[in-house]
Amino acid sequence: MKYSYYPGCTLRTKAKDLDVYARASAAALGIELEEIEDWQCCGGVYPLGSDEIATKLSSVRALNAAKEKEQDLVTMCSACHHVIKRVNDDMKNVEDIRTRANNYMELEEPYAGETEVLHFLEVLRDRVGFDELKKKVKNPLTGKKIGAYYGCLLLRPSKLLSFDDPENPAIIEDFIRAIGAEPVVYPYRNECCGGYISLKEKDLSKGMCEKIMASAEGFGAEMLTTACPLCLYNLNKSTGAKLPVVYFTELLAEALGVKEEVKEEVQK
Amino acid sequence: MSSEKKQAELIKEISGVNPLKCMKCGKCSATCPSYNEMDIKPHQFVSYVINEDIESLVNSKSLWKCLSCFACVERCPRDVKPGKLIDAARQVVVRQKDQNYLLADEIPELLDPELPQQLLVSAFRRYRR
Amino acid sequence: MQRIGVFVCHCGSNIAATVDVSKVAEMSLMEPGVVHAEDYQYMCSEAGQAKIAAAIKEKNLTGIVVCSCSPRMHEATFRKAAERAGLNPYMVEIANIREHCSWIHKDMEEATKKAVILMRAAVAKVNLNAPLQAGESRVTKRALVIGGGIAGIQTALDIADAGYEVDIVEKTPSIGGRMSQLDKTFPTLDCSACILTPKMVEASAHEKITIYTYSEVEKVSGFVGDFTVDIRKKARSVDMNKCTGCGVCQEKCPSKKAPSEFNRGLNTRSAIYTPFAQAIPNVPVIDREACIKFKTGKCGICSKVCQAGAVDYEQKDEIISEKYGAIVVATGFDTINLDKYDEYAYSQSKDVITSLELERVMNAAGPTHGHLERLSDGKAPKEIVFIQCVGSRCSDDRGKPYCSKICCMYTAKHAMLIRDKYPDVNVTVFYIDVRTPGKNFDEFYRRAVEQYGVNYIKGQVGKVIPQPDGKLLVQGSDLLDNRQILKEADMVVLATAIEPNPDVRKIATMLTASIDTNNFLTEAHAKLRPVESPTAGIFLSGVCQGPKDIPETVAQAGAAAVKAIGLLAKDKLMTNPCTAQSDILLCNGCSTCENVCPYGAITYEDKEVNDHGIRETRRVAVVNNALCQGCGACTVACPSGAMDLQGFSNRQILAEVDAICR
Amino acid sequence: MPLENKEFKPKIVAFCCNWCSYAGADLAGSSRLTYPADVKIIRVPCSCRVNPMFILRAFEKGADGVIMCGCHPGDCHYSTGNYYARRRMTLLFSMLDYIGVENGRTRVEWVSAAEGVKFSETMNSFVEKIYSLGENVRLGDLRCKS
Repeated sequence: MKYSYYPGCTLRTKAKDLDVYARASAAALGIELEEIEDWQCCGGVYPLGSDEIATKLSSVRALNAAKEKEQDLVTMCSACHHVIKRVNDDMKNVEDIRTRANNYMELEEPYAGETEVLHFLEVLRDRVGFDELKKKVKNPLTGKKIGAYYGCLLLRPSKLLSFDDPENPAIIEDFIRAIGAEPVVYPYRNECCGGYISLKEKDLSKGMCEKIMASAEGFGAEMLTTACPLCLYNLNKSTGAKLPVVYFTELLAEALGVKEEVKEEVQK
Repeated sequence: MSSEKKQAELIKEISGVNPLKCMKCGKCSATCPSYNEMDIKPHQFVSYVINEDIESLVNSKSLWKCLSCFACVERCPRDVKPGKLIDAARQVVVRQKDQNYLLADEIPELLDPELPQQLLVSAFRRYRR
Repeated sequence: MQRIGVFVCHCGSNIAATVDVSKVAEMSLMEPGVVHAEDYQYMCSEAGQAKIAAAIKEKNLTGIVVCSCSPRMHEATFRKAAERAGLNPYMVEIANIREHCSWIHKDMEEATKKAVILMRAAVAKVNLNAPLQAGESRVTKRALVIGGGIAGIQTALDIADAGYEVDIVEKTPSIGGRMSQLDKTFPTLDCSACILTPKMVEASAHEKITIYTYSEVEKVSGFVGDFTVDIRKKARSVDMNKCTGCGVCQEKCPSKKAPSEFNRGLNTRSAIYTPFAQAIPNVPVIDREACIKFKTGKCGICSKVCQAGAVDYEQKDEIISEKYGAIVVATGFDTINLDKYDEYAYSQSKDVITSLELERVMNAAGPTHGHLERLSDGKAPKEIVFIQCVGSRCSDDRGKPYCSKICCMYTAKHAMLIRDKYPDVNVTVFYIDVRTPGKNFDEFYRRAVEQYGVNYIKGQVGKVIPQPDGKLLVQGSDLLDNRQILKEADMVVLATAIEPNPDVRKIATMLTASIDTNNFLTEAHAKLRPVESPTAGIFLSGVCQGPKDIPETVAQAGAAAVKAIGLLAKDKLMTNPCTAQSDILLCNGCSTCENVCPYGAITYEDKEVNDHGIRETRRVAVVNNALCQGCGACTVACPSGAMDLQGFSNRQILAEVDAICR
Repeated sequence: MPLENKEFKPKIVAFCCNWCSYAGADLAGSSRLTYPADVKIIRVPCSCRVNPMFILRAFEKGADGVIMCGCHPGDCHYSTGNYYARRRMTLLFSMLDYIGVENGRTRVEWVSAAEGVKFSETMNSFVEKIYSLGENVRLGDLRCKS
């Protein structure tokens, strides 16, 4: 299984662990992640204005690069996933955006949403299969009670992302089960952590994160896992790391027994 | 066309939202995690656009409190999507000269060692042009 | 050459405000064959019809064109008027200049131009009309009612009381329907079972009524007055004639884990079961998917304990075929699936229930024996929150765009009953609008507020958040106070949208009855023929036509019965003379038409023909006019052009095309 | 007067079955849902009554577009009529396209008696399409050509 891979800005700096553990785990699972050359930042948030074109172009470049290689495009960060999947939908279904973006890009062959965008979790669920993953687990995280924290970007708007049930998702819980741990379902797992607002409104974000933490703790979670660097930052920052928050890829690497091998790379 | 009317039309165009579809059930306000911080509440965005009171809307605190978390978009039973309206209003503001909500000079004091790039990038996208 | 009269209706201002009616009349005089033209305020009125009759007599008219509303509205009226004046009714054509012209166009010049063209097309057609004679067909004096809820029961009783045989086909093991699941009814708060069960008994005891429970309609053929219906009687595995209804088999059955349909899955039932104690017939069925005997071959306890020897594991589905003159659809409703509304935590908490489930909880025969308690831990709730419009009035693809109509009232009922029986329980209702049109309805709702202190909050709920201690945090809007509310509750009740029974689409297809995008059956006319389907001989009773409460359902059930009785009371029906006809000189005997005919109306016979002096016997198509319904499939399929449709002939339609493109 | 200056008013024929689409058109009317007056409706008992000959004749006589509306598949008043119609029209339209009557000028649409909105939307979009295609000059009676 060979995929084009879009890491995104934060995975090369503050969220190295999300990236390094993902690549190590992918290798252990026989998945090849080919990083797109010269990828550019997706912008972090999807430009909602229907007249915004330039802000969508970096995603189109990544999508087109994957198309040229005839590969599906894998993302790791929730925000990149959200932005690129939605831009892809625009390129597929919104004639005006497609025309104007292509006019600007002057590609050899116009891009019209041909690439399939997959979050790494989707690769695990739909391509590898959680049953198959379970078989490859070497160090099952038995006994660990882990709460999945989805946040907003992975799930909504559900019609466009078609990722999971936006109100009662199961993908990360199924993942947690596959690596041998026990998922803890709590109601705030799909509520927003405050997102980018934490830059200027720290208190607002703090309040939200505290609610999330308290809810997860109340239902018995010992730790939280997420796919988003911003969620991780907000949760840690606002609640003083009441419960540890780790990337899902770190759990995966641990379960597959490859965590130690790459630990140094993370700390670099 | 008055300038407020023009701006109302612009907001409708940028957002792609038809505010007349709203049945005023209040589910957006019931669902909004930033509700208490907002002076104009999510369900009111719609009436401000319908009544073309854009002046109040663009000067509201709410503009900068919306998280773009799409909870209102997802749960709206009438496909109105108040979150898109507020984002369009924000666009109307930041596209004007010198109306950025976030200035480069502010950044250093907002930083801390763990702060992910993603946060800066996103904030830049939402807060300024 | 025809002598045609053109009559242009003003329809008050409905047509005349947008179409220059006198201009249309004036222009018609330039059309071939038109010898008379006039316009009048209301052509359908007595005076208008008199004008037509007078013109027929004075001007010896042979054809009529009425430029007016849709033929679906008044074609029959004008045909009858012409007939009374001595003209063949099929010499009348309608130009629809209201629905298809004046009502949709604003510019007078443009609309008048279009009206003239529509008039021309109708005149061109009438020029080629030929007098037609309607045939007769017989009426089978027996009615079928599909669905045995309160709508079906009432319709059947009314038809039977008029002296006609009625069969009820009910899919589940007992009649009674949704109403049998209700505890109390608004706005009088009488007990549902107390008013329904006597009707069920009356229906089952009525000598004119036959009830087929655990049965489904399998196939429908024929047409008004003469339907043939195949009914599948599913294998009950219990002999209806032997069973005494003692109930021992249900007691002894070791498989007791099947979810009880009657209690909405809130508790379980045995594999051999009657849905509820007052079931009619009081004969159990074996749920073969849950039965140990059917799954493993072992067990057989029910058969051993049955003293009447009624249990029959070998029983098979049986198909009976019966003839009916009229069919009434009364298939009712269900609540929508709430999978897409998990922000209300329905799938995540046992204490979030639908209103229909609450009916079962409040009912003495329900899973909690009528005690108001949380289904998770059996504790008595202190705070109950009701959420209105869950899935109703939604224009996204999660819910239904319509108002379910009954929820405001039953929520007031529930709130009132709870406050009455458990005064220490607080009740809060989140609503968008309270809709209470109906006799004594608003008074009822106000009583809930004023007398019983139910707390109504205007605003929808955004999320129900289960708490670690088992409580439910309800996050909602208070739009009047402009604040967001966080309310802790022990139970949340969802006023879930209702939708037509999912089976109705299949049934509508069999009956060729129209159905709308929400799966409600369409009525022949929204205002004037609300209980009839556009398909002749099919009538509508209850929620299958649109959301309604019990009194409305019973009223509509009676109305549907009257319409069915009106049909059954006739000995003969006039048939549509617009049927296919084969020109035996052109027919080459290929059988193509026979294959496309959905009614088996075409057969082949050897006939003597005289083809330009050559006499010979040929195998040619013959149309049975009593069976032909006039769809015209054969006319297009016929390779030699021998088949044509009377009233819609090739030449007539081509003349219309020519007139429009002129 | 030069031809180009003449305002283009298309001639559009709509065949509607009596049970669904004609009733849908009536509903569009009683709901006051507008569509251009260029559309003229011919009532037929069923879409399967529409002979390809009728459509060819319309184009021969100068129609710029022909649309046929019937009950939704599975909902035909006569059970199967619209299936025949659908197959016939598929064949006819591809032939028409071949001889120069573009696919955009012909359309089949299923409109139920309850779909007044769909009827008017369909007519609006069809008329818009015909306007964009312009006058239909390709099919005529060859006998009249010099």
